[in-house]
Amino acid sequence: MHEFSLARAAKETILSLNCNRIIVYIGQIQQIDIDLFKNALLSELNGMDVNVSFQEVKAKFKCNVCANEFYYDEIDLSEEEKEDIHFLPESIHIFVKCPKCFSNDFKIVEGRGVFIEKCETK
Amino acid sequence: MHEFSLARAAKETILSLNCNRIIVYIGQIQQIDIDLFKNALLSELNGMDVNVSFQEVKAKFKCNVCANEFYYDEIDLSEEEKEDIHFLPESIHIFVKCPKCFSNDFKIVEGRGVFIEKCETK
Amino acid sequence: MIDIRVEGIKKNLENKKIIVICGSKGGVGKSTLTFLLSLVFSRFVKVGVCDLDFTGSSLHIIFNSTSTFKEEDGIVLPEVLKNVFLLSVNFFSKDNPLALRGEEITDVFLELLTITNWKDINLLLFDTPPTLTDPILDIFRFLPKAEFWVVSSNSILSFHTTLKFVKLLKEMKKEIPILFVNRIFENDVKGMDVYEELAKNFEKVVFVPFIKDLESFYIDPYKLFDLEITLFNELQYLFT
Amino acid sequence: MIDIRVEGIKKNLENKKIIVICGSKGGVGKSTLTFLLSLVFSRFVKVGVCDLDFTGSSLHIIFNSTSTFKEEDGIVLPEVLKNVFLLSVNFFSKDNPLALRGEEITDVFLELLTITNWKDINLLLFDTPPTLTDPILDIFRFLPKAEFWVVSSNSILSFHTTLKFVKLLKEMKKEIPILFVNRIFENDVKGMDVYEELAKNFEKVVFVPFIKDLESFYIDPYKLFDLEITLFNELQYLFT
Ligand SMILES: Nc1ncnc2c1ncn2[C@@H]1O[C@H](COP(=O)(O)OP(=O)(O)O)[C@@H](O)[C@H]1O
Ligand SMILES: Nc1ncnc2c1ncn2[C@@H]1O[C@H](COP(=O)(O)OP(=O)(O)O)[C@@H](O)[C@H]1O
Ligand SMILES: [Mg+2]
Ligand SMILES: [Mg+2]
Ligand SMILES: [Mg+2]
Ligand SMILES: [Mg+2]
Ligand code: NI
Ligand code: NI
Ligand SMILES: [Zn+2]
Ligand SMILES: [Zn+2]
Repeated sequence: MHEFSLARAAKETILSLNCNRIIVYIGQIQQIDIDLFKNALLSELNGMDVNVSFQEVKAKFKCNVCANEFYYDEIDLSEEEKEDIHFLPESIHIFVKCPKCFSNDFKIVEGRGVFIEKCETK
Repeated sequence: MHEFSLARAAKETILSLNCNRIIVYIGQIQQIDIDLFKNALLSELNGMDVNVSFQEVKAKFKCNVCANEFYYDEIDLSEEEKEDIHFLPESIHIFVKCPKCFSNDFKIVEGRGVFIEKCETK
Repeated sequence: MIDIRVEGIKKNLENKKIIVICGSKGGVGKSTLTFLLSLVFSRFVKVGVCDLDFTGSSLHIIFNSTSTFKEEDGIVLPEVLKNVFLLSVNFFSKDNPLALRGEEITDVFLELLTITNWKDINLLLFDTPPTLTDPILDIFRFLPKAEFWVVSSNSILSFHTTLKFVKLLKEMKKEIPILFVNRIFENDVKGMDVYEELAKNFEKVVFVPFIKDLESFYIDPYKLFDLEITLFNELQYLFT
Repeated sequence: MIDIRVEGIKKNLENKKIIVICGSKGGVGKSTLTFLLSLVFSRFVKVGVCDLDFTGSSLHIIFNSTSTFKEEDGIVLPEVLKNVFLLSVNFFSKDNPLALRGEEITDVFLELLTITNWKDINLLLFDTPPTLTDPILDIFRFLPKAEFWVVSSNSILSFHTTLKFVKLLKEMKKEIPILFVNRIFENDVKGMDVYEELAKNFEKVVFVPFIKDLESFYIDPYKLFDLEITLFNELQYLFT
């Protein structure tokens, strides 16, 4: 439920943007409870004149050693590992290796955290 | 004249590529003596069946703090500073600050080193 | 695309006093000083202690804290001593090695400071890793109002390395009120030109004595107050 | 776009023996061990010593070398002691502070190893910075055949931090023939479970004695051989 903290950070960001339409991109790797997050954010924004839409972004990795690309959906993680990654996506380096060269030196190219895109300014 | 070392590295790279047309991109920030480098590389490649063309890449920076972009051509450097940067482009962080926010935490976005593009395979 | 954490941190840390315990040389006692300062300051105020040495955390060992945290309304930090609340990557990584590239260090930094619920903690001590890389640049970037308390051991290598770091802090017009000279080595070095050059950048220099068997106090840190050393009085005066 | 330095380094370092002096804790004596090993090994072979602690270089101070280099056919390294050749970022950055983000560390690493003319140097000692970040990951990536000689001080914090690092090295199936336990602290710690767990990963453990006023030997390192310590014999045996 650190989703509430994230929702507050999103709210602060939206306040700083001064616009009335935004898209919230939610990285898959963090396995955020999207309904929880949505509700938390919408209640934070209560009364504000801003249209928010949500979009999940698939997580993609690229190995720094062999350049192999792979996806969150392809890897096996236990519930406990998922839980650690939920809090701190970088913990993934503890549990996951590049399927091709077995290095844990890979980059999270997409789908890490929560980002906001500003669409229309007031 | 560490241009000779760079030329040897370029040659090793070309050997590993096994192709007959390449482009060598030379980053502006290193202020490489391009004629010297060209001659050194062409003599290293002596007898090899490969067509080489050269292209300089203007150096561009982006501030990590304020996102301001700026260019090598806009900054003032003494001869001694240029010399240090010639050897080690990262020395630029000692001499240069973002013209907008005065941070030395900026990124060399383009025009740092020597890169090769492979055009036609044998 | 805008990273929500930048504004999140601004909000989370507004009105908090931030002291960065730093020094670019390793093993000079940054973590030890963070520990000692939290011990003293926690008499007066709730202290949050934040271990930014993500790949070489020490504070969970010093504070003897293997606790994982509770995730309620954000990450709730364990109270490792009365009035001392610890944030450590080790709570997430357990005792597994965690190698991180610079960009990932920045991500961990932003993430932890966003998801932590600081509640009524008003003083934050940030323990930092050695080297002059991403963690320090991130502090410059995201915590512009932080104060820097610099630690050096009484060795030539440390004085030289610290001097370089201090030049950078001064260039960046940072507050550097205090230098701690940690007397890890028996004999202070002779020919202290480099020490003089270093010290003149500070309003105050605090000498930290070598504390015999310091690590045996981790299980009961309050026993340190029984030692007859003036250090604790001096540290107490640093609290304002 | 292909970075020419990757193949450049491969060629430059082929047939050279590479020993990485490492340990993720700071201030445990990595640079000191690099120095002592170069002193001993240079009796037998030309030794290249490479300071990878780019933002906190020590070796130019230890070897007392402010020399800039000559750029002839590549960067020609100064001979800082008979048969010891030093590569330090300080030759370029002088005594200015140099703060680098991780990606830049990688660039400096690749650049220096590409432009240096190693000539007939066949043994390379790499001194590394603390933390488990880009420099170590770059060594894994670009120097796959390197051997890792691990250094820890005789402290609890160091044993714990080093143990994590060693777990990573083992996971990566790296050669870790030797652990140096550097007795910087007067008393070895009690309750050495963590030491036992650490040591069992190594074929050989070498204890390094505390050397009084070590830093005063920088001006004439050979005088160290006059001290009556068996360490130098032990180090000599490590040369194969
Ligand atoms: N004043 C002191 N007295 C005794 N031991 C000390 C003192 N300061 C530091 N130490 C010891 O020195 C080592 C390095 O200290 P540490 O706080 O880990 O440094 P850093 O965080 O700068 O790397 C640790 O083993 C610590 O217990
Ligand atoms: N065996 C030793 N005897 C005396 N002093 C030592 C010894 N090993 C290290 N030191 C001192 O300890 C400090 C840290 O050593 P250093 O080699 O710089 O560690 P690192 O490179 O791991 O950061 C230096 O001031 C050094 O002179
Ligand atoms: Mg968990
Ligand atoms: Mg010069
Ligand atoms: Mg520490
Ligand atoms: Mg060192
Ligand atoms: Ni949660
Ligand atoms: Ni040159
Ligand atoms: Zn791979
Ligand atoms: Zn800027």
